[in-house]
Amino acid sequence: MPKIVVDEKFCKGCGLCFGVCPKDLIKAGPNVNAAGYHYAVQQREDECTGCKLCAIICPDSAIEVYK
Amino acid sequence: MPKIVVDEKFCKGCGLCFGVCPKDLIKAGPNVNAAGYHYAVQQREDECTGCKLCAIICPDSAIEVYK
Amino acid sequence: MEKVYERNKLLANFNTSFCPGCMHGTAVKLICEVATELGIEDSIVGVMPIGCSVQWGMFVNFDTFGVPHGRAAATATGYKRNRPDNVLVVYQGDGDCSSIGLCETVHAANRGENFTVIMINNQVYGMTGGQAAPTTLPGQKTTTSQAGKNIEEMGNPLNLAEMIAGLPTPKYVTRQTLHTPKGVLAAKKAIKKAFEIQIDGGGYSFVELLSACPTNWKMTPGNAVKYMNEVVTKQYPVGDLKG
Amino acid sequence: MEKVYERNKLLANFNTSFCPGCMHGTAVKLICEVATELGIEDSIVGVMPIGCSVQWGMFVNFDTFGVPHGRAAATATGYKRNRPDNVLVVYQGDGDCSSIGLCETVHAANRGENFTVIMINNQVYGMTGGQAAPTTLPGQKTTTSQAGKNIEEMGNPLNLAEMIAGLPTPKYVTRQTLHTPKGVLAAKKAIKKAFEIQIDGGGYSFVELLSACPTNWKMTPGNAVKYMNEVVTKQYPVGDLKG
Amino acid sequence: MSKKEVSKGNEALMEAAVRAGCRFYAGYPITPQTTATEYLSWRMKEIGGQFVQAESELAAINMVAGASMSGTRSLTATSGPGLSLMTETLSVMCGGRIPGVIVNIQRYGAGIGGIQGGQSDFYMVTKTFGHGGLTGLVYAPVSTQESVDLMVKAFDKSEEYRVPVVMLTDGSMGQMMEAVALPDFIDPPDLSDQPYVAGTRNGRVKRAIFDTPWFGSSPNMADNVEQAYIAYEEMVQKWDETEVMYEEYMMDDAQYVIFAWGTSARVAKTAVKTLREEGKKVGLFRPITLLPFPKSQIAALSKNKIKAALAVEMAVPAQFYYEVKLHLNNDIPLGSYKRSGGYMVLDEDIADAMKKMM
Amino acid sequence: MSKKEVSKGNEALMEAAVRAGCRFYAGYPITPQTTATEYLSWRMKEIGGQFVQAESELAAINMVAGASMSGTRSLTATSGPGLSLMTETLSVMCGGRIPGVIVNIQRYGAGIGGIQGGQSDFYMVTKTFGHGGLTGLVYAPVSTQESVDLMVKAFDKSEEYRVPVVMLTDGSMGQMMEAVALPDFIDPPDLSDQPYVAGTRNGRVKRAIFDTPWFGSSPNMADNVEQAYIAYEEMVQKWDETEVMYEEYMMDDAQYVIFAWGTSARVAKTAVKTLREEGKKVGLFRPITLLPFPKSQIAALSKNKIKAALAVEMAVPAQFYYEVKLHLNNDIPLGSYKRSGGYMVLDEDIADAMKKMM
Amino acid sequence: MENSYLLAGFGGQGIQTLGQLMVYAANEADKAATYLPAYGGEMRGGTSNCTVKISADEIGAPAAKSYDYVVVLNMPSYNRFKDTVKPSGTLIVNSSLIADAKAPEEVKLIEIDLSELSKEAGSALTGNIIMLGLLCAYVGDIPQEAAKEVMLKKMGKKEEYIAMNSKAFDLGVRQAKAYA
Amino acid sequence: MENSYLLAGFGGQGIQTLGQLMVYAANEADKAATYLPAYGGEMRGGTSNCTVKISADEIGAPAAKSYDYVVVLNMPSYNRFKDTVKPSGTLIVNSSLIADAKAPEEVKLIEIDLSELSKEAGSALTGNIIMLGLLCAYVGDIPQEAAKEVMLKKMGKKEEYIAMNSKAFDLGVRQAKAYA
Ligand SMILES: Cc1ncc(C[n+]2csc(CCOP(=O)(O)OP(=O)(O)O)c2C)c(N)n1
Ligand SMILES: Cc1ncc(C[n+]2csc(CCOP(=O)(O)OP(=O)(O)O)c2C)c(N)n1
Ligand code: SF4
Ligand code: SF4
Ligand code: SF4
Ligand code: SF4
Ligand code: SF4
Ligand code: SF4
Ligand SMILES: [Mg+2]
Ligand SMILES: [Mg+2]
Repeated sequence: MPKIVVDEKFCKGCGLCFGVCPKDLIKAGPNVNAAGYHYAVQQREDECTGCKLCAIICPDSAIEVYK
Repeated sequence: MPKIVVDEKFCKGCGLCFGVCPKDLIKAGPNVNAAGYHYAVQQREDECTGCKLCAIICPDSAIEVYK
Repeated sequence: MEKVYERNKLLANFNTSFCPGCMHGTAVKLICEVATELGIEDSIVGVMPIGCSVQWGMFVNFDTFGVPHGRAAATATGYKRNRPDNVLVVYQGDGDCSSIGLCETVHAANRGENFTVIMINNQVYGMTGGQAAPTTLPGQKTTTSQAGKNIEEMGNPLNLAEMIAGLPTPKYVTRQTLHTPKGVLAAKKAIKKAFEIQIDGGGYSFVELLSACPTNWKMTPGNAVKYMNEVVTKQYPVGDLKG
Repeated sequence: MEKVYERNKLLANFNTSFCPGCMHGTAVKLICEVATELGIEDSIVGVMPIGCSVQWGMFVNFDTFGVPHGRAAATATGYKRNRPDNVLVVYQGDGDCSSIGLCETVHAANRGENFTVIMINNQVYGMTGGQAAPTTLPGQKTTTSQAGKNIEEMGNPLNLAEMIAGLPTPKYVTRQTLHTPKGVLAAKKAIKKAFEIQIDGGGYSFVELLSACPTNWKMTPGNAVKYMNEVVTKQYPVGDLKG
Repeated sequence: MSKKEVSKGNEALMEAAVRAGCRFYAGYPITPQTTATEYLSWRMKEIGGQFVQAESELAAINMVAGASMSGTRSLTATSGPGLSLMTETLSVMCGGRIPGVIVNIQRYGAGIGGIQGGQSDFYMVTKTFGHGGLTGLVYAPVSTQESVDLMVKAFDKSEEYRVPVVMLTDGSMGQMMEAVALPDFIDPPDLSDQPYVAGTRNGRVKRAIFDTPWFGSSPNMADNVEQAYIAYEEMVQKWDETEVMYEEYMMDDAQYVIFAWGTSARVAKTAVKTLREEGKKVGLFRPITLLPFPKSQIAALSKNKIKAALAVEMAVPAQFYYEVKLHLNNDIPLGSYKRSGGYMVLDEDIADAMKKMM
Repeated sequence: MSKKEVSKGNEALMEAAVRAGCRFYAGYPITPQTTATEYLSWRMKEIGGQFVQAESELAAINMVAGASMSGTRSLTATSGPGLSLMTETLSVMCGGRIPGVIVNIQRYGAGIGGIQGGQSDFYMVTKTFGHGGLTGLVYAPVSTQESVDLMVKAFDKSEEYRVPVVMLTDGSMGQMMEAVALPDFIDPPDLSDQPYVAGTRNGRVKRAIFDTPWFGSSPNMADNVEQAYIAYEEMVQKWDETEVMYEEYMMDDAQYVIFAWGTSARVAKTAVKTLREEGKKVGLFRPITLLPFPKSQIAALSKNKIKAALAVEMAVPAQFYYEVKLHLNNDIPLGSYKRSGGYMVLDEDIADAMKKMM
Repeated sequence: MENSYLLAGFGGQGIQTLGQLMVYAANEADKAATYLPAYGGEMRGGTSNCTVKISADEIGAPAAKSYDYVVVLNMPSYNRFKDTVKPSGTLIVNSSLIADAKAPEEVKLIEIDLSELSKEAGSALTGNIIMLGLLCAYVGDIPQEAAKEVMLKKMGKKEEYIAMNSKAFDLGVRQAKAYA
Repeated sequence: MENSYLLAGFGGQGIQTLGQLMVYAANEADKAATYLPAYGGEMRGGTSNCTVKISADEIGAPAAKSYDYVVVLNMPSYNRFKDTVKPSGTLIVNSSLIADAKAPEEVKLIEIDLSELSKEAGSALTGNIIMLGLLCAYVGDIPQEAAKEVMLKKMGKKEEYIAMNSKAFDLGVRQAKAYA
């Protein structure tokens, strides 16, 4: 089943991935990373199609996609 | 009768006027001016039409035209 | 399960100092991905300009060298003429490339130097805090056009890519955008094409990438994307201009 | 008998130091004639660049001021913004204007500064002894392209007028030639139009004038005219480019 | 002089320029100068002056030269790298005797260096404004207040001597906020009759304003230039008598002297106070003009009285230290305390360094 | 060393660069440098090197920096106004420790000045290469022969210390023809492993070459920079011991000394000969390196022996004179003989000026 | 009597505004004051900090080796600056982001939960105003009235802002009493 | 023994070539020699001039206040330089362009009609070569053979040039004898 893995170390919580996910699966998480950012988390994991749009748009290469 | 007057002080003998006179009236004269140039002289004065082409092309504004 | 997208190995293993939502990061990622795909990890060399852009050189795993503000194309000329086998990426901000460095940029393009200039057009001087750049849009508020850019006084946006495309020598000139996944993929293709031309000794290529500076635009990254969609891409139409 | 053509009164009463057949003299004459016809003898001010062109300022009967090599457009900006009522003529050689000064030239044009740039394109650095300029023609022999200009290394001629005409801001961009009486008359008309735009506060105008440098072309003035007819005007087509 | 108001150093200085009658500014953004440019981007318009954001520092200084030749009091501000780009034109302005005020808000270090405050442009502004060896006056204020107070003088002197004048501050001075009493407004002077101003006379006779010394009493231009340069040297030498400014603090009975300028001097004053509290007879000598440099005043510090001295600066390698050393009596031991990397010199460290020499 | 052949100064010097392994030249025409650029425009190609006619001096010096970072011995040549335009990049090269050789074929005067020979860039090259106060070595040859002999050294030292090195000649030296024995050809050195060279290692680890001192032993960049500048100052100070070059001519029993460098020194030598013929005990002290300046050597000239001295230069205002004055014992009267306007100093006048001090 | 302050936090916490307000207030009270920000590269991403000095007399150095009062609003600032307090000085930490703060010997420690208090004031953005109130009341070198007045003038004219900031300031003052 | 020369004329008269040939020739004869042109702005339009020094020893100054031999080929040069001859020196004038030349006291005057002689040589352009021959023969510090050889090598390979220049040189030598 497709999924994404957000590396919290790299995520800056910019939210660009939120807007591009066709399934609206990504949100700012409740926790902050060392740099103080609320890093992205995937919700409703099972709906992910592995379309990679989130990873493509991410400026900080924080998302890996598995399919 | 149209004619031109070459101010020998300004003429550098470049010959640009020679080439543009439709009547081929201008030549390098036998004498040099203070700067050492064989300044232009008009020949066959009576053939001059006062067309001003020689004056227009002269880079050194050495030619006056009368008509 | 297969990994279908991963963080490129040419990127350093620590985070960049770009602001959240800054698309400098996107551009650098694309350069690294293309370098990997073309197998030029060992021959790619980068130029670090002055601007927020300078930071790119600090988090890629290949050699990069710094240059004075605006002189990237000149320094690159000296470098590349002597190392023709390396693939040289001249990475510049819009201020660096089109304002103070315009003379060097255009003359290198006109000589047809065999390298690739990638200009990140975020319509401001990012690093110094958001002053107007030659690329700033009419009416845009910046710290030096606080009432909105008045084109009567400051001039129209300088469409540098069009200017370079108008020269006979450059081989490939394109403008792409980084604010949509589609744009990012097209930008990547453009960078790849530019590198391929360079590898073949084909000459000069210029890739302009529209980018956001949420910090100095004083927008959230999300609003910055919207603004790019609605305003920026209107002034700066995306697509190949030459080659 | 009526005098139908006379030496313009704004020209000094001593000869210039231009070489025989050098068309810098023609250009300066036209500027003076137009100034007289427009009745702006009291408000015309000139900028003296660096190059053989600098000499123009020394034999016209109005104020002129000198500037560092290539920076004419910047200095002119500072001047004209504070003296909007004077008519400012920025006279430059092709090397000055399009090589070292390209950045200042283009940005002043893009800002739409309200002055007139007259660029004398003689395809060489005249004053320094005939080195190649960005304007030098393919194959042309100069002291720095002794085997003829190799465009692979030195690039194609830079068509600056076209480049400026491509910007949205400039009001009038034209290229004329000084090697025929017809050309001289058209050049004069162009200068007049440019001045008129300036007087009306209309903005930036750029007048390129093709010119001969017999000394550095190592030709007689007559042959230089022939060469302009047969070769130079082919690379640099004459006519209005904008406005 | 108005009531004291809290202001950013850069903004106060720019406002002081406006009040001094400056009506043209051209500049290119560079940290830590940006707030100056940003301030004038709207302020100049408000006052009826002109603001141009130049495409580069090279363009900016030429715009200033052009504005000066229009008879307008004009200004640019920059920091080290930008000042380097201005040197050719500064040389032209000296050679052509064109006024203009250049504010250099120093950052530290060579090349790209760093954006934090520094004092490492001392040599660049005091030795030569570019090729040819000519210079103008250089003021080095110690505080926002002194900087605004010197602004009118900078313009006046620039026009009196027809040379570019440098006002040398630094990043910390520019970013700092403190209360300052701004100078009163003065009307821009009418400069249209000045010989370096073009296009201001009706029915005028031609004048070429261009390395003005070329046109002198002799038909031989080279002779005119040589004469003009001889006169220039005499002018600069007279500055040693007429234009030197410096401050002495607690120097009357001082046995130890701290030499410092600008921000370093401000910090050094605190160190002097501390040391005095400890009973040490320490004083501060602070050049206000770096050019002319208070050479004879430093030379005059008698070796009988002074046992040791310390030169303090935010520059590595040292520059000011070597300059002081040239003029100070050789028998007085001179120490160097200096920082770079954007670190401000600190009064505790200055006091320690001075004490080590006691 | 080949047989002596008659050659133009500029061309001989450029040929010497080629023989020293220089394989990249970028330059922008400026009188009196043009013949150098013209020569290399075909000569570089012949030898398999690269020649670029740059769009400006600013571009030229950056091309040189780029070529140096490719591991190529590289060169530019210019004259005063062009050198002024290079200062920012020279500062960057010092800060980033990037080598390169800059030939400055001096013309005279400030600003536009004149195109005839001069020596008025002394301050510009000896005090600071732009903002930040860093400098490289400066060689001031006296003749075409010495200039070609110093060319290999200029490249070697530039690489040894990783600093730009200036070779300072002048218009007359550049245009003059005389016989010269050119140095032998040496192979360009392999510099690909140098830390300032980019893109030369396969499978390489990332290196950012950029104001190199930023990247040092500390994670705190500012500390690294400060450390690097401290090291820079130490390096420059060591030059005083290891790199000073000077010539003494008839100094053994001299009671009067003429100080001069470059072309002025050449002419002064004739003056010394004349004066010696008249029985005057005159000698010549000539710095070959202007940076490091032979400070201690000048200071060491004992006041007992030397009754008076004269500093000769083709610069007005004087520059070299003031520098000598700083180091020469104060008790020795020092006169100044100087010319500008493109006039060469003349041996008769030098002799007269010296005699006036006897 | 000269007091020195070092204020640090992350970008959005209003540290620079706090420093500036202190100087404005001191000036109103005819005291000498300096505010010196750390600027530029340091701002982007990392911590933001500034130093303030307030004195009855002319101020020399606008920065120092150590400070009478060090205010740290986030963890990185705490780590970086906790050892720059003068021996007899005070370290003021935002306990909502800095857990288990410890002050060096001889240094007084004040922990204040800005997140909690700013909720009370009505906006997460009022932390710096609370701190202003606290500093005025605790240190006593800036008159509270002057500080509050100038703060309200500088912080925006909207009624709701005025009310909120006023409350925040008062909360800070109230809090100070706990440590008096 | 050091001889100094000042050579002047207008642009086309080959003054610079003359100076250079003298240096080439001196070098062939293992003498020290310098040639220093006046360059740049001075060249365009006005006069063209250069100075030459030839010596058995190292040469110091490549220019001087006054010269042993001053050669002037046109009127402006004559006016400008006639007073720069050393007291015991020689002023050599081209009498075809300089009428009624007068030398200062103690200065020897040589008048030579280059226009006439160059006609004899076969080309108006050979004036400078004639002068080379004259100087070699008259002054004697450059061996004539060396000078002629190096001149022919440098002046173009065409047969007709060689013959013409050779003749011109010889004419100069012949002329020198008249003044010996
Ligand atoms: C000579 C010089 N002038 C000015 C600066 C200051 N400066 C640093 S970055 C920058 C602007 C960068 O803007 P841009 O190129 O658009 O890059 P961005 O930060 O937007 O990516 C400026 C003006 C400098 N470093 N050097
Ligand atoms: C900074 C600087 N670089 C170089 C020069 C030398 N220089 C003088 S004139 C000139 C070229 C002028 O050529 P162009 O502008 O084409 O004018 P032209 O002489 O052909 O009329 C150059 C390079 C200079 N004076 N200043
Ligand atoms: S785009 Fe990347 S950095 Fe931005 S929120 Fe998503 S994962 Fe995080
Ligand atoms: S891969 Fe596609 S579907 Fe899955 S989270 Fe990313 S954008 Fe959404
Ligand atoms: S065009 Fe003018 S300068 Fe040339 S020959 Fe004719 S009159 Fe003389
Ligand atoms: S006016 Fe016309 S016809 Fe008369 S000389 Fe001139 S060109 Fe010839
Ligand atoms: S300031 Fe702008 S350009 Fe710079 S890193 Fe932040 S978002 Fe990017
Ligand atoms: S060199 Fe060329 S451009 Fe200069 S004056 Fe002579 S002909 Fe004209
Ligand atoms: Mg930008
Ligand atoms: Mg030209």
